[in-house]
Amino acid sequence: MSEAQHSRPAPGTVCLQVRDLTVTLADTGAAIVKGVSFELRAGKVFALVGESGSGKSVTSLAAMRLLPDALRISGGSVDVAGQDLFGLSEARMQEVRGRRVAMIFQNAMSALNPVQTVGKQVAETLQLHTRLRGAALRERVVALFREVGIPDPEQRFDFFPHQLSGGQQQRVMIAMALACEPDVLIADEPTTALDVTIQLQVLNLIRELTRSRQLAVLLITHDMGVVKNTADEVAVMYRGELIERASVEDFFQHPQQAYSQRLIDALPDLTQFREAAAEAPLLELQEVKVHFPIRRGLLQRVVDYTRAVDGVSLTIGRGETYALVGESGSGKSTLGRAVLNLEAIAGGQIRFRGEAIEGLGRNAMLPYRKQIQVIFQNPFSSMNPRMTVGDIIAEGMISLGLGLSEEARRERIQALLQRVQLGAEHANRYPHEFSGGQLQRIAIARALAVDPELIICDEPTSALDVSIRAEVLELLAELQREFGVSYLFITHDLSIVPGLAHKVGVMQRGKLVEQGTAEQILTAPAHPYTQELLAAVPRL
Amino acid sequence: MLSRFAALCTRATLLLGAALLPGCSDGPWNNPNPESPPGLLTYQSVMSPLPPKHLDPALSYAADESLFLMQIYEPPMGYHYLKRPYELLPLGVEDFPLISYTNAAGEPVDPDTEAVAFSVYEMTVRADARYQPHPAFALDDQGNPRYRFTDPAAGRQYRQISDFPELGSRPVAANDYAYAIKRLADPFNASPMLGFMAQYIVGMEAFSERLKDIPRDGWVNLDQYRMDGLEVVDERTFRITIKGRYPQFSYWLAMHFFSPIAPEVDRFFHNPGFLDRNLTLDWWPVGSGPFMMVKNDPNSEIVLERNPNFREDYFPTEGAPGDAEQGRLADAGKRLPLIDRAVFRLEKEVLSLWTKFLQGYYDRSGESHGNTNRVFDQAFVVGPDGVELGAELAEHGITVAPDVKPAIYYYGFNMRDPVLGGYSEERRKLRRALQIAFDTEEYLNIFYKGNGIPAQSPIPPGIPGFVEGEAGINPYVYDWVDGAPQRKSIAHAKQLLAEAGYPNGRDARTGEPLKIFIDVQSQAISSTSMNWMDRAFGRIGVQVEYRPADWNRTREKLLTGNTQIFSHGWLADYPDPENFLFLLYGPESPLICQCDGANNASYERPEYDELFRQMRVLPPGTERDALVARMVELYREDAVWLFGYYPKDIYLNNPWVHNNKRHGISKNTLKYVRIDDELRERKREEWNQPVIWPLYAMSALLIALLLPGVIAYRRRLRATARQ
Amino acid sequence: MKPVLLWSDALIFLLVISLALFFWRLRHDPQTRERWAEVFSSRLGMVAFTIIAAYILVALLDSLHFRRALENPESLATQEVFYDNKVSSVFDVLTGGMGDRFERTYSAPFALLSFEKENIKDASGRDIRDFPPLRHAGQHLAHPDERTADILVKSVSALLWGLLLCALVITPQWLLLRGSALPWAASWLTQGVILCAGAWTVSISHHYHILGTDQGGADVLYQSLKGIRTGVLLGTLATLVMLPIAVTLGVMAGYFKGWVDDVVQYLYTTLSSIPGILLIAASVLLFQVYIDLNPDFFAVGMEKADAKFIALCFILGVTSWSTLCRLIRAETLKISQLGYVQAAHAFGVSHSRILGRHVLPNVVHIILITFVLDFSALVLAEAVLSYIGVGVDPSMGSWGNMINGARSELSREPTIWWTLTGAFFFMFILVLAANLFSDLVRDAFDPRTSLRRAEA
Amino acid sequence: MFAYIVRRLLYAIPILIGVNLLTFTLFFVVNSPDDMAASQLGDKYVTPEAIANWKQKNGYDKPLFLNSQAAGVGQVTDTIFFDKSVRLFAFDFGRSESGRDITTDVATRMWPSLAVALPTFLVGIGVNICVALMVVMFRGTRLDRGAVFVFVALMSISYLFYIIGGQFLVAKTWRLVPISGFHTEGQVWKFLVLPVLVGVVAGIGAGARWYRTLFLEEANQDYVRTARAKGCSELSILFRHILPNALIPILTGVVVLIPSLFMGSLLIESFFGIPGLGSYMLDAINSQDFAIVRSMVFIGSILYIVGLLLTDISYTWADPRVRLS
Repeated sequence: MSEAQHSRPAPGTVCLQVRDLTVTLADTGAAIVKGVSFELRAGKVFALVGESGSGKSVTSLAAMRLLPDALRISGGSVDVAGQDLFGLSEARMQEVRGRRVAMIFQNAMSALNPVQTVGKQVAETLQLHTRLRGAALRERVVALFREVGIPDPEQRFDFFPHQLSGGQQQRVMIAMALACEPDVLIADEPTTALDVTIQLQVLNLIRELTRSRQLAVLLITHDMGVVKNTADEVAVMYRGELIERASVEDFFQHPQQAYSQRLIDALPDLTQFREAAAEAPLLELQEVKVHFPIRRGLLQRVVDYTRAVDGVSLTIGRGETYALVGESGSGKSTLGRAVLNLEAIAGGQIRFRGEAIEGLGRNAMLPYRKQIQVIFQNPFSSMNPRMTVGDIIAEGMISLGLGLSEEARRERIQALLQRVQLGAEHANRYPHEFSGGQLQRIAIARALAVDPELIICDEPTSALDVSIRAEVLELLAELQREFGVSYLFITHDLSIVPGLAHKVGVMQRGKLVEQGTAEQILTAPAHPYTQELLAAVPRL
Repeated sequence: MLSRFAALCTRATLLLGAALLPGCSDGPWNNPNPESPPGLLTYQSVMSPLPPKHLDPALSYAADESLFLMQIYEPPMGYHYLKRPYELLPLGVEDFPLISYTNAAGEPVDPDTEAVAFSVYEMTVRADARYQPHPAFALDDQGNPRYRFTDPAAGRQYRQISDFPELGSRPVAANDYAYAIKRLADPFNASPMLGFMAQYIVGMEAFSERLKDIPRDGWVNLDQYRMDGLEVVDERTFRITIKGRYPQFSYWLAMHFFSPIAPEVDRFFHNPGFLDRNLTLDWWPVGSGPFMMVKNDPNSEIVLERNPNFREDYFPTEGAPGDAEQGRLADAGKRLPLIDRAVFRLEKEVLSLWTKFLQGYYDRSGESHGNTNRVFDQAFVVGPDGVELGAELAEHGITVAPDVKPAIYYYGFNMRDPVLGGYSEERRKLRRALQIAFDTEEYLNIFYKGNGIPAQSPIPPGIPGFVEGEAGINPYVYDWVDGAPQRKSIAHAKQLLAEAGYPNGRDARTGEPLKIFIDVQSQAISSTSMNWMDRAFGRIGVQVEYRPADWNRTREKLLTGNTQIFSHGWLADYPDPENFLFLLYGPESPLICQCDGANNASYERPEYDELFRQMRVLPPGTERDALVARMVELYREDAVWLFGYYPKDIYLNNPWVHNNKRHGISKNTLKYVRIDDELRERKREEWNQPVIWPLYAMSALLIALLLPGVIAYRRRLRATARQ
Repeated sequence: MKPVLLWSDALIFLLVISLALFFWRLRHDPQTRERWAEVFSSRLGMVAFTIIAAYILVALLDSLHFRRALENPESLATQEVFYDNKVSSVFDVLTGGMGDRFERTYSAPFALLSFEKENIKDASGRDIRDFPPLRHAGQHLAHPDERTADILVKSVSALLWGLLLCALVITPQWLLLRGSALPWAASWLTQGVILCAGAWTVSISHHYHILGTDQGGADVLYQSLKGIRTGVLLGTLATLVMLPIAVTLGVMAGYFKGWVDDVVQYLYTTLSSIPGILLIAASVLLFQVYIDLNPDFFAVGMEKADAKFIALCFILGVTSWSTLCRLIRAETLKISQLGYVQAAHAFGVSHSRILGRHVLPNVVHIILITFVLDFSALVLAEAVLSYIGVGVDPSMGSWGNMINGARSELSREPTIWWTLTGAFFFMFILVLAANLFSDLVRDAFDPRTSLRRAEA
Repeated sequence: MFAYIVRRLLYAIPILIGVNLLTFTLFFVVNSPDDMAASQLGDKYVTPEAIANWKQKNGYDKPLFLNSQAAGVGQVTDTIFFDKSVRLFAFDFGRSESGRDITTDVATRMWPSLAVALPTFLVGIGVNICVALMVVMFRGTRLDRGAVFVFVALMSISYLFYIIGGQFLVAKTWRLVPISGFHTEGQVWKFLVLPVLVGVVAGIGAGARWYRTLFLEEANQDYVRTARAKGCSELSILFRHILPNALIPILTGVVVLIPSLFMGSLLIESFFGIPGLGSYMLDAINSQDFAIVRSMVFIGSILYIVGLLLTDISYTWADPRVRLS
């Protein structure tokens, strides 16, 4: 174990210093990261915050000299223990990586080699940098697994990544990073792909290890909640530049930049709720079930069913927003599709304005299609890239036979675009010319085009950056006030519920475990699962 | 690091070389032939392009197949190896058949009278003719056949003939010849000879009818059934009775169809389960000839070995004029065969065949085809002084054996065609114009390297009725100029065309251009030859259209007469003008006989047909020659065929092969071949020294390709993030 | 003169017109424009495209067929016009009768004498055996030694003509496109080289056989050039034929799933499990028989050869649709799960409209990629099929037939290398250009590769 | 897994029936049984009786698909199609039109095919992977672009030229190996060197280019970045991370070919005179021997289906994420 025993740096010493780091595109020379400087200290978590494309990940990769071929380091330096990493030869650099500076990545599932057992992958790091071999090596890996909280580490050693849950995968990544006791840990959005409850556990682990091992951690994230819970120091990155740097306390209390303020504002305010409007029920679900068959055996007979939605009952009133909250795989999206009659239901009833609409045929469903519309999660895939925005919005109007003349249609499209804060001239453009936020506005316009009474919003904001998320949510709320439309809002993120929903339902494994007004659920959750979800929500 | 790598490469190359070299020490690297057993003088040859399909003498009817059959079987009659014109000799029997003539009642009559209804051929088997050693003749202690199974499982361990440990033999009996003829008649065998021979051999048809309905389960002993025209007089004597007079029958007796078949051999191959392992008479011929088959792998080779029981047979002591001078009698009087073993390897690609021949791995360029006409045409040129070899071949000492088969290839007119057919003078002129326009000499020069003789008549050289010199030319197409035939001028052809009503190739009445249609077999024609023909006829303003089709479709067209100009060929079965002139005999037209007749031109001229009927039964002689001459004249007058040529095959022989004279008809010439093994070894060694430097060059190239990679990798490892 | 429209002519022009229309319609689609711009933004892409375009141009010129009128002899009373049986093309005219200058048999490139000795009469009338002079090579030379100088002089003047031609062709392009961001200069350079080479070829071929002659005395260069039409047409038409089948079945299977999918999968698994070459051989034989049985459908031999050619394209298409079908099925499966198809369902858009507006336009890139990828494969396949004996009709010039016919010529001593070289050169250039171009097209249009670039 | 294999094999039956029906139809649109008889009997003295005899002897004297004379099921079963197909499913290929037992022929000719195809296949994959790995190591550099151009140029050359060129240079001009041929007595390898070399060289262009794409795709995956962040060297990334992962798509393309190695290569075998199944097929096409063509199609289809099955099974081996059910 001699390799592992090197002296830990004293708390607070600078372990990694970045000076004037500049990264440019190899072909055009455009700067992606412009003169960024900061330092990491032992035992402290330094959070680098910014939205997608701000250059925060590039900064971390550049520090490790792991940039893709298209990018080039064109200036600055990175010092680790007095050594300039940029001046080392590639061969020497390989000794630094994993040994002195380790890194964990965003999506553990794809960051782990899918065809190697996790144990071997962790062991490889040790093999590269220490002389451990054989049984001792295995023992060390198992010990690491135990340290990062992987249950049954002996067995898990021989598991492949896909056999582990998302949280466990990220723990393996952490174990791999920590294997050679590096001084510096760079964590690039380590929790983004995880469910909220798991997120919290992983962050706590990182936090703990920072203290116990005196690591200098660079935490890269877009989530202010994570920053607040984990970091000691914060830096905000915007378009390749560090625009603000402060300690966590200072930052949240006195942000210097307007942009920082916007980021902070995006955190939920668990004190303001919308009152449930006691309107007549628009949509009623009774004991709705959606089952997917499981086929097995020689003849592929149906032996069992996956109960994706298992007896859900809920009611949405006119002009009301119902937030359906749950983690991935809980069946919330399936329920949405069932309401749209895109999924056959195995039992129960769906009533729209008192009329049963479940199991209606394609044509019988048509009148209701006008009234129930949908907005999908991924704005990029929900628009046909080969159609202009105008055509996309017009499609529903044409196929649902609104009976508008071409002229009228064009005017309506322009009005809708303006209503969602886009220009009328955008009608002739193609989807790929827009940003995610803009596309989601177009999706809203498309849904509105046929004057629906109910819009099913299937995670409409989860693909968006926080600042844009707020804008879209605001727009939705405005439209509700204006047109009196109801929303079935499907989300995994409890934090956006306040200020949006009148009622909340929490789904777990196909069942609605708890429902009530937003205030009830967020202030006095009854079900343990709800409590767990709530605990993961960052607050100010 | 680099130097270490280079050292490694060198060592690897050396090791590889060391591994390869010992394997190559026993001869040139590129020797494609398997080692032949020591002590056996082996003749290396080739079968090309396809292996034989049938080796049952009753079934086979292809030159490639009789190449093997005629070494293994001995039919009653044969040909003299050297003498020309071809001379018939007794082969399996002691003497020429004794022919007696009878009337309808079976009483002997004078051969020259009208009363002759039957001819009886009596022959006596040679006393020393014995079958090759074969398991079918093996007997157990009780004298019963050793290998006779009732259960398919019993003989399962035998997969080929060499698997049978016990062999036997016996003398050839007269009954074996009778048995063979009965096999021809057995409809189950579907012999190609049945339909034809049944016209002549008495009782064959009835015999065939009778056997049609008998139950078939395994072997049918044909000895139980009687054929009227067959009589086994004693152990060694048998008689065949044929209808009327048919002088050509003796020739047929020289073909493999009439080879003796031992009934016990037939019985042997009908053992249950043998068929499934390809143990059949069709695959393993058993005969009394000079060689026997020891291996038959149609996918790679057929091996013949000397038959130890072969009768006493000697190299002829006299030959045709000039043979002695050319050393062809050097082996006169030697006991045959002169080699111990012959290997025929399958060779489909001509390039390989040619290369291996030049490298000395094949003793001859081919067996049943010289392979020279189209493929090796570069090997030689036919000049004024005969065949001239190319430089490389001459240097190798390769010898040339030309072979003019009794065969003719021709393009015929359909005489019933509304445009080109008919017997009016105008139509004749039209056809003659086309005949003149088709410059056969140039055609042969370009596409056959001059290896063919333009046909002046349907009768090829070497056959009675072929006339050489000025008297032999077709006066409608050729003039005799300066001692050689000269094709008439294009102007003359145009003139004829105009007289026929097509001035400048345009119909005098409508102005429509004359277009002729040629049916060709799609596999047998190249675009270059089509281009050539376009130009040839273009000279007299005639346009050509081709109608290519595969063989089945072409055949159908011929049978239905749905053709204008067609291509065809005929390889004679025996050296008699009758076998050629029947190609123009009216009743042979498919349209008349409603059969697969040979007169595809549907030429019908009563005078010709009458002459043919007379000529057919006449013995050779001046009377017959006169009839033949008149028939040829009629053919020329009516211009029945567009053109024809007698194919000439050139066989090339490596210098160590002797007795290379080709026999146009008989195939049983392998026994005369002599090999100078010592010369062969020496020459092969000499001609096949490998060129080594490319090996080094390739290794160097490989290293040169690797180098930049290694250098770049090292550079990358040394790189820093700063430029 | 009487124009002859062969089926393949009609199809190729149809193809060209429909492609032109297709691009005309897509000209506003910014994504497509962007991708094409990407393809053409590389110099290699420009060069490859220019070469392919030159081949296609030759193929098109060679597809304008006609029959010459025969002059009626004066003696003839009729005024009716009759036509030559031989079909010529505009390309034949442009090459200046290169194909009509036959020799007797083989001759080497730029040779003055035949390759083979012949019995000829010398000046004094004696029979001697020597290499006879060629009929159409170096007739204008007073002495054989002048040949090299003559070729040089003629080359220079031909190149001057070529440069003039270049000026004529390239100047308007330059005026039109000089502001473009695309590397047109590369294309112009290629055009210049092609034009000069063309001018040189046509002018020299009047005096020499540039690539010699083949066994029948036909000009090898001319044959190689005639092979262009066959190659280009086969490469395009075969894919064209299979497109409707593959696209329809693939889209239906991926969109409707269920039993439709089962049936389509069964069909293509069955078809692709048969060894391709056997299927092709059997089908080709079948068509051959059909054509042989119905000779009356075809007025001239060329039409028959053409029918066989179309049949071959058809067969190659039909036997190879399964790959494209499979790709399209998979892509459709993916697309039908995407938000915009789901949204369309939610809007109650009809199946046909979803297929037409949402699915089809989004699988076009697969079709395009398959089209360019298959092109070179088909050109290469033609040679192999000709070897097996199920290729294009022997009367129709093709590289495969040339190679097949010239296989054994290499073993001659001295070697006859020019037939193989001619076929090899023209085939190699086309296939290379097509392969390079298809690489670029795939890089630009394949979402997987473009995704990769976006990440980088 | 077992259930999966059985199910796949059951699914093969309708495919094989379809294949058989198709070949049968194709062949008999071209040829009538009379044609077959005529071409087998040769070109002289072919009488209608001989044709009838031949048809009876070889079982072609029944209707093709539907026997209207027979009763009940016999309408379908008493036909040439049924007779010939049922036997195929029992792997009884019967006799070729020339009378040889096809099963025996196939069994003997399979090995020479394999002797050429297997080394070509293995050496080819090995060489292609090595070349591709080397090129991938230098992705984005001029070396990479140059190599890709060379690959494209190599694959733009017709296979025929490789063969003709190889024979001309190596065998004819340099006399290093026999130009063609095959026999099992003695040094078999000397016949295999050239065909294998030609096969490998001809395959480098397409193969290495394809593998390069696969490797590049993997090289851009996240786990490669992880490995690099661990401090793996470029070589160990290539061999320990990229290669095992790229094996998965390689397997799809490659394993399906393994069974068809038995079928050999049409061109190589006929040029090099290898008595394998490839040349067997070519001869059968040329001589229109239906029995052989039909059997080979059948065998080919079975091998293809087995190949698909093997591909699936090899997936489970290469990719732990895949399980068959």
